[in-house]
Order: sequence, then C-alpha cells, then structure tokens
Amino acid sequence: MKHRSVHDVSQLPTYGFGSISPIWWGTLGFVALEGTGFALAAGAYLYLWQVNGQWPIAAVPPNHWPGTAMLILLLASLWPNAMADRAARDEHLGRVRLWLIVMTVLGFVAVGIRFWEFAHLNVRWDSNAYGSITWFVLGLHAVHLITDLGDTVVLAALMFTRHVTGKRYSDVSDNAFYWYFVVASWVPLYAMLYGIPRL
Amino acid sequence: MRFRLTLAAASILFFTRDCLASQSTLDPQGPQAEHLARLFWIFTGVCTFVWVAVMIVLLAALIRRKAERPDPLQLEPATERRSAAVVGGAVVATLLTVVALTALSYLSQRQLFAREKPAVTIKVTGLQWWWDVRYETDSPDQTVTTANEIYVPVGEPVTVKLAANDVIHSFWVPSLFGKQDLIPGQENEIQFKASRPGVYRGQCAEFCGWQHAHMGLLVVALPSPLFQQWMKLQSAPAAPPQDPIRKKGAEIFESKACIMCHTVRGTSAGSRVGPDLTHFGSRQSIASATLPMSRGNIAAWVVDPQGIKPGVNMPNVSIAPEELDPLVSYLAGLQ
Amino acid sequence: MTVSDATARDDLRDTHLGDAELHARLTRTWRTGSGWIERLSSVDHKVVGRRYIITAFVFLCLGGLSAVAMRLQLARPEAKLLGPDLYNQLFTMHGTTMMFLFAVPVMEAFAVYLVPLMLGTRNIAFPRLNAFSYWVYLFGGIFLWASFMLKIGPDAGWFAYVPLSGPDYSPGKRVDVWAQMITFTEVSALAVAIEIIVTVFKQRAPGMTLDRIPLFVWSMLVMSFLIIFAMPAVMVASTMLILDRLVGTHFFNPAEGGDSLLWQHLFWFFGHPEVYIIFIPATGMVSSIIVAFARRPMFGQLPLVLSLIAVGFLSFGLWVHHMFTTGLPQLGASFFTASSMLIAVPNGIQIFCWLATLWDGRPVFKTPLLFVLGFFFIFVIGGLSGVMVASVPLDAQVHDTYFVVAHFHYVLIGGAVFPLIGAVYFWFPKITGRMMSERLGKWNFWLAFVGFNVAFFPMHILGVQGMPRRVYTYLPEMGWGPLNLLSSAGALILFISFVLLLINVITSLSRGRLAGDNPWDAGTLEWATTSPPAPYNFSRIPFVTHREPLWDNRERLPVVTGLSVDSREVVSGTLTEAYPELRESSPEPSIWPLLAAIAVAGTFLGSIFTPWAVVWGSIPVAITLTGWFWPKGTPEDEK
Amino acid sequence: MKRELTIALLFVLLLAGCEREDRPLRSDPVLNENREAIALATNSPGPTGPVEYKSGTRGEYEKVAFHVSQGKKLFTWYNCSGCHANGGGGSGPALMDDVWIYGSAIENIAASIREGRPNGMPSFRGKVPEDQIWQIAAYVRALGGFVSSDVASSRHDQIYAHEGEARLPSPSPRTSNQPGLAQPK
Repeated sequence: MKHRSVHDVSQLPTYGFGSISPIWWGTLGFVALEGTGFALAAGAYLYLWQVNGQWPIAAVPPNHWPGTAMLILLLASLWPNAMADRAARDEHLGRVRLWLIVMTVLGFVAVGIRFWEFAHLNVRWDSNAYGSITWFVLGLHAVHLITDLGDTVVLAALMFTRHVTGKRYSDVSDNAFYWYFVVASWVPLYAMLYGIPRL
Repeated sequence: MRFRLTLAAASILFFTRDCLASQSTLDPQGPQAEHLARLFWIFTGVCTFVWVAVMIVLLAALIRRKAERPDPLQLEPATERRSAAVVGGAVVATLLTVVALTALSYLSQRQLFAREKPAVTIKVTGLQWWWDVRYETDSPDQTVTTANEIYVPVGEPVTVKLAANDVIHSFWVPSLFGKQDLIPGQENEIQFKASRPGVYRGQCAEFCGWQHAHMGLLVVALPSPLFQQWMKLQSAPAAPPQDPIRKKGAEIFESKACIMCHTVRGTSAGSRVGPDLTHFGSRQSIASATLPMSRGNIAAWVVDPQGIKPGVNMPNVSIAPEELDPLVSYLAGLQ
Repeated sequence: MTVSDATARDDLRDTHLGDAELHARLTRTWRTGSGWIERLSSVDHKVVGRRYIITAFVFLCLGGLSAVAMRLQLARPEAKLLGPDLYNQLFTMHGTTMMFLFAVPVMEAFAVYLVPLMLGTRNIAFPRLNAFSYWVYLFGGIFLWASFMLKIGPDAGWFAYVPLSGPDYSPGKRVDVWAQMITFTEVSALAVAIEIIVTVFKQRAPGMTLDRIPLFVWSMLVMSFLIIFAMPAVMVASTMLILDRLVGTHFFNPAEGGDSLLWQHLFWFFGHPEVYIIFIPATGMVSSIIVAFARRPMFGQLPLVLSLIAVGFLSFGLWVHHMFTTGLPQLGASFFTASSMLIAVPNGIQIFCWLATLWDGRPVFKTPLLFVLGFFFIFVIGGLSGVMVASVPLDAQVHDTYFVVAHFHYVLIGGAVFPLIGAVYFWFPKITGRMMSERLGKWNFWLAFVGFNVAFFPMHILGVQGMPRRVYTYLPEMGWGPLNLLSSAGALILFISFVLLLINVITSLSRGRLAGDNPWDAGTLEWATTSPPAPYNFSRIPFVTHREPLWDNRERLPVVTGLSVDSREVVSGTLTEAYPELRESSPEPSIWPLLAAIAVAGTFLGSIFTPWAVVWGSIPVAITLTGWFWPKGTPEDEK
Repeated sequence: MKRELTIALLFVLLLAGCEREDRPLRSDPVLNENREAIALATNSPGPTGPVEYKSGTRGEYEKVAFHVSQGKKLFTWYNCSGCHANGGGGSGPALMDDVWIYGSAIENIAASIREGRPNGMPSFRGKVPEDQIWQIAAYVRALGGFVSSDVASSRHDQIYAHEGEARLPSPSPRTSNQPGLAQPK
C-alpha cells in the first residue's frame, strides 16, 4: 500500500519524565496490582478480626515501637526521595548520586527495622489465625521494601558507570515514584496492625 | 406388626420405581420443593421466550434482502436512527425483565426460608463419606442416633441442623428442598416439610473427596403415629441375639476390626468413628444409600468395602468363609 | 549486539529512504536471529505471541483429552474405567488447565500478537517482560502436567476448597503443585496485562484517538484491568494455602481462629471476574469478525465500549453468587442476586448492537462468521441459564449440579471458544500468510456446533434430575445413564471437530492459498501490513484518520516519518489524543528474561518443599534481573 | 519447537516417575494374611537395648505422605491418645521424646501395636488390619520426628497439644534409627 507522509516525529525527544514515560505507566500498573494485593490482605485481616470474638487471639498486642519507628523513618524518607526525584528531573548527576546513596542507606535501615518488628509482634505465625495474618501482612510489605531497595541499589551503582544517560534519570524518577507507594501503603497497614489489636 | 408392613411398603416404593427413590427437583414432594419447581418453570419459560426472540431477529437479519453497498462506510442515517430506537427499546425490555425476575426471586426466597416451630429437630453431621444423624429429644434416654437415613413425620415442619466434622459437604434432598452446605466450624439450618409418605433420596453436593459420588442419604416420610413408633424402636438398645448363629456372629463382630469404629448400643461395641449400627437391620439401605438392604449386599459390603467404594474409610477385613454367615445374620438381625 | 557495531551505526531516519532500503535496514534492526540463543532471546511480540498461542492450544489438547477420559468414565453408571483417585485428579487438571493454562493465556496471546499491529506500532511495551512472562507461563504449565504424570496431580478441584485442600485432608505435594502453578500463571498474566495497558495507553499510532481504538483493543484493555484487580486475590489465597500446608499457619483452620469461608471469598473474588477475563476478549473477536463480514462499521461503538467497561465493574460485585448455599445472611445474598442479574443488561446491549450491525450489514458467510453465529446460538442460552443460577432460591437446587456444568460450558465454550476458533480462521492468514480451507472449516464448524450441543444440553436436564457435579460415577438406579451416554457421544463429536481444526491448520500452513495483505478486505490496521507481518510490523508508522483506517484510505495510507531505522524506535504519544510525544526506544533481544524465568521457576519449585527456597532463590532472581536491566551500551539503552 | 521440548520433558519425567504419591486403596489380601514374623523384643531392654528389625515393603510406609496421614487419622480414631495423649504420653509412654523402650524402627513399632507390650499396651492383632498397623506405625515414627518433613503434616485442623509432625524436632543422634542405641532414661 502506498504511503503519504502527513507528520514528522524526527525532532521528538527519546525520553521523558512522569506520565510521558511508558515506564512510569508500567510502574503505575504494578502499583495498582500490588495495591490490590495490600487491600485484599487487609480485607482478610479485617474479616478474621470480625469472625473472631477476641482480637488479638491469645496474645498481647504487638509492641508498636518498631512499627512507629518504621513509620517515622518512611515519612522522613519522603524528603530525600523527593530530592532524588527533582535531581533526576534536573539531570544533575552529582545530586542524583548523593540522594540515591541516602535512599539506599535509609532502605537498609528500614529493612533492619522490619526484622526488629517481626521480633516484637508477641505472636508466632503458627500460633493462630491472628498471628498468621499479622505476619502475612507485615511480610507482604517487607517484600516491597526489599524490592525497592534492590532497585535503588542497582540504580545508584549505575549512576557511577558510563551508562548515565537521559533514560537513567527517567528511571531514577520512576524509582522515586515507586517509593512513594511503599511509604503510602505502610501508613494504613501500620494503623491496622498496631491499632486494631488495641481496640 | 403394622409398623413393619409400612416399612416393607416403603421399601417396595423404594425399589420398584424405575429409579432409586426420587432424587429430582422436578418431582417435588413438599411445599418448599413445589415452590422451587414452580419458580424453575417460570424462569425457564421467560428465558426460552427471550432466546427464541433473539434467534428470530438473528435469522431475519441474516436472510433479509439488502441493496448492494459498494463502500462499507456509506450508511443511511435513517436506518441508523431506526436501529438506535429498536436497540434502546430492547435494552429497556431487558432491564424490566431482569427487575421482575429479581423481585420474584427475592419474594420466593423470603417465603422459602421462613421458619416455624419445628415438630422435629435433627442434627446431621457430614463426615467422609456418610451422614451421622441425631434426633434432639427432651430426655437423653430417648435420644435416637442413626446414620444415612432420616425419618420424618409427614406434613410437619422438620428442622435440620447441619454441621461437618472434617471437610465441607452439602445436604441436598431435591424432592424436599434446596441444598445447604455443612461447613466445619459453623452450623447451618434448613427447614422443610414432606407432603406425602415415601422415600426420598439425597446426595452430598459439595466435592468432599474420593467417595463424594456415593455419599447418599434417604429421607423416609411416615405418618406421624408410625414415626413415633419408629422413634421408640430406635431409642431402645439392641436386643441381645437369641439363636446360636447370631450369638456367634456377635462374637465375631466384637473380636474383629468392626468394634474399632462402630457402636451397637447395649454391647461392648462403643466407638463413634463409623455409623451407629444399633438398628442397622431396620434400615432401607447400606453404605450411605448405595446398596439396598439385603443379606447379600451386607455380605458383599463387609467382605470388600474397598471394591465397592474405593477409598472409603471402612477397611477390608479378613473374614473366614465360615464366619461370614453368622456375621451377616447378626447384622441383618439388628432390628 | 556488541558496543562496537552499535556505535558504528549512524542514526539514519526513514523520512527519505526508498522502500527497498527501508525494508533492508528495518529488517536488520528488528529481526530475530536464527540461532538457538537468538531464538530464545527474541522479544518480538509476534514471535512470543505465536509461541503463546501454540502453547495455549497444546494445553487445550491436554485439557480436552482429560475431558474425554472423564466422559468415557461417565458414559455408563458404575463404570470401572477410572477410579476416584484418578478421576479427581483428571477433573482438577481439566479445570485448572482450561482456566489457567488455556483460556486466559490464549486470550492474552492473541492480544500480544494483534494489539501492537492494530495500534500501528512496532512492538509491545516492555517486550522483555513479555518474553519473561511467556517463559514463566510455559514452565508453570510443564510443572503442572509433569507432576500429573508423576501421580502428583492435584486432586482437590480447580477451586481447591479448604479444608479438603488443607494439610490434614490433602497429604503429599498434590495441592502444593496446584497452588504454586497458580503463582506461575498469575505472575505471567499480570505482567502481560500491564504490557497491554501501557501499549494501548502510550503506543497507539498518531491520530488514533480514544474513539478510533478498535473494539478488539478495547476488550483487551478491559481484560487487562480485570486481570490487574482480580488476580491478586487468588495469589493471596494460594499463598495462604501454601503457608497453611508448609509452615503451619492457621488462615483456614476454624479451630485456631481461621475460617474456611475466607478461602471461598478470596477465590471467588478472583473467580468470577475470571469468567469475564475470558469472555470480554472474545467479544472483541466477535466485534472484529462481525464488522469485517457484515461489511459495515459496528453499530453503536460507544455503547459497546461503555458496556464492556460496565461489565468489567459489575463482575467484581458477583462473587458471592458462588456461595449462596454456604448459609450467608439472606439479605446480603439477595443483593448479589440483583447485581448478578443486572450484568445481563450490558451484555444484552452488546448482543443487540451486534444484531443491529448484522441487520444493516451484507453478511458474507465465511467460516469465521459461522463460528460467531454459533456463538450467538450457544452463548445466549448460557447467559439465560446464568440468570437462573443467579437467583438464590433456584441456585439452592441447581448449585453444584450438572445444570451448572452445562451453564458455564455454554458460557465459556459458546462465549469464548467459538469466537476464538472464528478468530483463528480470521487471523490465520495474517499470522501465516496463507488461508485456511473453507471446506474443512465448514465441517469443523458444524461438527463443533452439533457436538457441543449434544454434549452439554443434556447436562441441564441431568442437573435438575439431581445429578451432582464432580462425581466419578453414579448408581444405575438413578436413571441418568442414557443422557450421560448421549453427552459422552457429543463430547466425542466435539473432539473430532477439534482434530479437524488441527488438520486444517497443519495442511494450510504448507498448502493453503496465499493470503495477501488483506484477504477479507477488513478495515483495521493489522491488515495494512504484509502477511505474515515483517519483523518491524510497519515500514512507516500509520497515521490514523478513522475507526476503520483501511476503509477510509483505500489508495494511500497516511504515515508519520522521522523514526530511526538503525535502532529500535516506536512512537509514544499522549493518553487520549495519541499525539506523538517521544521516539521511545524499544529494548533489544536478550537472553536474560529466560534466565530470570528459570531462576523464578526454581524458586517456586523449591518453595513447595521448604520456605527457605524463597530466601536462597531470591539471589539468582536478583542476579538475573540485574543482568536484564543493566545497560549493554546499545543505542536502545543509551538514548 | 517448544512443543517437542515439552513432550520430551514430560516423557523423561514419566519414565523417572516415582511411586511416593501412589495411593493404594485396596490392601493386598495376601500381604494381610502372612504377617511378617517379628519376635517380641525382650521386655527388659538390657545393655544392648532392643533388637531392631528390618522388613520388606511395609518399612517404606513412612516415606509415603498418604500412609502417614492415614496413620494420623487412625491414631485418633482408634483412641491411641487415650493413653499416649497425642504423643505426649499419659498412662502410656510418650511418643515424642527420645526414649524408645522397644525400638524406634517402624518394624518394632508395628510389632508393638500388633502384639502389644507388657504394662498395658494391648495387642491389636486381628482388631486392626495389617496395613493400618503399618500406617499407624509410620505416623508414630512421624511423631518421633523420624520421617522427612515433606511427608508429615504441617499442622492439624483441630487444636493440638503439639505442632504438625513436619515441624517436630528431629530425634537427637543418640536415638537415631540405629540398632541398640535406644536407652531408657
């Protein structure tokens, strides 16, 4: 079939930030499905709470300090995360390196705190349904922490190689976007895991 | 005795039909089932009508003559408008039908699940792959425990409490009422009436493992006085065997694996793992409504249960040929 | 692709190149090599899509064979052909295979192959993720069937109700195999869903505004959203089941505060949308075929799109109608009756719009259209019996009987498989460049149509006559023998029709008439390129001016120019207007997705035996993923 | 090409097919008749401890998840807990500790069930079919922590004194399944 050219795209850029970048939409997709996962896990938690008279079942409520520490850390991490995002959008290599390293450190601290949390839940996963669902929800969130940490580490490493190009900055920005989700998902889960057993 | 005769009559009813005792939603034997059958036919009628209408339109659309159209994009606005109107009308009609059916369904539901004071309350527990049946009575000495067969008085409301001890089962006697699940850690309840005397078959309707296919039960509806007689007979312990053969059978029964699982009230056999056999001989069927009650079937069953119902929890027990006849006589005699 | 020749390549654009030169350079850039490594590294959506389609049909054969085995067992009462142990494994394998390994993947497979073509782009978004998801799916399927061969076939039903599927009543690894296979297939399904959504959102050809998106693509988009919001439920559920069975959690143990209905809620929250995940793409196929053979644009495109979306939303409000007999509160149950019946309205709108299109169209009775007509005949019955099972009181009688078996086979085979076979006949020319035999096609259709109805209509009657589902046999006295025999005979006819389909495909591959670009004179973009399409799909990206671009521009196709011909580039545009924003580079072939899939498969396999497998497995997974995303210095990476 | 690979792989696995998931529903009557002759171990274990016997196929029962779980059901149904309290021990010895007076081999346990032991353990010869005896013995082995964790059950559907046999501690090496090593406390 013959062609007639009606539009020229040769001058378009090859990468962009935010909703211009397909990767951003991909990340959004994963956020959507993992968010659904969180919602369903929380739904299961509320369901078991509702079918059981006593809650927590045969256990004292979890020690909330580790969780609170996690909450404070994650909320605090919003600022360096935002800085990393902005540095990426400015394509400022020095600041991107700096903030990625900060985020990496914070990520490792967060994972450490998560282990501390597990140790102070005051219930085993195999004691009863309450223990099972508590460990399940906390574990689900831990998986996201670790995933994003791995992503951050690899990106930080990349930023010290010869592969630093526009696309990499876009990736950094998307990674920051995903971290917002990790933080946002923790707030309601924290309230649920540590609040409901105290009702 | 009149009671025996009726039971015999019931069993005749039970085995001379072209099929085993009725197990069909289209053969309702109680008010609830009749209501459900009526509802079924109404829905079927409406659906058939809709389907035929759609097919007629489809056929017409395919065979009607149309002028050639060289350019597929060239449409007549008039036709489009007419189609829009027709489609709009059809959508409204669909909506109305759906609303009507929903309302009908909801009203029937209200009526069918309404409760009244039960004449009999029966606790049915589902196990792999049989039904434990207990009648709730005022004094413990008249408690009736049986298995796989439920006797009910004709025309009176019967409440069945449903529980499960291992996996999920579902209690379903189509000729009397819809199904209800038996779920571990939860008690469900249904209430139904039987309009006329007869034997109605039911079957487990939730997949529960190897012998799900053979997990049947019978509901025997008797006139109230006969039902009372039956209750009296069932609440009594087993009469001790008189003739020597049955005496020998009893010894065999109590020396073999049988007593590891079964109860015969009034003897040393007291385990609750398997069905209560105190009045085994008075039942219509054996192996959860799988085989009609007969000496031959009893023999076949005790010799090789795994051949008849592979995977069933009753093991193959080695029984010497000379032991079989006394054992069968003993079991068949448990009236 | 090593760094040296990558840098050696200049950044030439397609603007002023002649067709021959353009073809040569684009082919060099986009082709999949012929060596083993190159084949295994391919990220071409057509190559992956073709593998997906073939694999899915292989699983259809396996699922079909297990169905035939079951029908042979049920042909007579108390048959001794299969024991309960094998029968339970077979019906579990049948349901699991058909739902997780055939129906959903085959729809996604067609999306992977066709959506980029219909949108006028050169590859799917995230092509490496696409390759990865195929491998994971393949491994999951092999894993399930290999286990079955080893007598470790799951035997608790495709719904795996607890406690029957729990540690106490399903000893051994059978149910673990089932639960882990779920994880495999869901991972791949979710990945594909995201690829499709992003492709549709960002990679539509310039000018393809929302109202110009083909209905097929709309249906695949809605399907992808359903997958994203439904499938996490079954992953959560199967993970809980594995944990109960492996590390002794108590999610489903009533004695320790768990609840066996929690499983049913989670499973059916996925399980009901699942039906629409399978059915909605089929409506897209129906729409494509009707438009092409009725020779006119679809009547009521907008209502159709809206009803697709409405069905998508409503499908999340129906799950409880699978649980009407579990003793839930009556009022709640009747709410789900209302929503279940309400979904008949948007589905009705679709039927009526299709009828209106045929009414005003000039139908051409080729095999694809025949299968669509068969779809009308069968699916409408299935939909109406669906209205019956949606009623709480009626469901109390027909639930878990053969009436329901008949109902959902009418919905799934009538509603999805018939359009699917039609789609095979419709797009086979595009995929292979050759036409399928019309004569065999007609035989295929009529045998399938007769066989299906003979096999499944009697089941309605058996159901109301009291025959429950999932029974490995039945008593002679029940009087169900004749109808079961009839049904089994029909199943054999249906089976033969699929054998004909296979023969038709194989012979046509070599001896079929050459198709040319657009054998059916259809209007959408996939017919604008050669059959089979070149590795780069379109030598220049089309510019879309109409919902049926090829009917609108019969002489010269308007195109956009300015893309690189020496590195993989696709046009990425705005969400609603598809106005070009980026020359997004599309990843090169890579072996890492395969390696990552192997690592992931190993992890899943190990986690059946010990929870530590997850910990140790995460190391190879992390390594392979890093290798996957680490730039290789090619232009695609560096731009 | 995928297809060939798939089929080839399936075929290979088929050839390598193991029987561990096999579920014999109908026990072989012959095996039921000729009970394997295992003499009673001496009642007072003496310096060398009980003699441990090896026997044929039935010894394999503890490797089959199905048999172990059947044994678990029968252990409850036949009220072994009446004396052994879910393995915790009561009027009868505990089955979860390291002490195996009459030997911890499955053959010895089967013999104990079939023939009975002094001080209260009755003989179930004739009362419990032979293959069920071996299934119960396999479960008792699981209680002792002798069977591999992918065979035993991870938890119970009822409230239990102990967690699932799959996660019970393995016996200390002192009483691993070796002749003459089991010493009474």
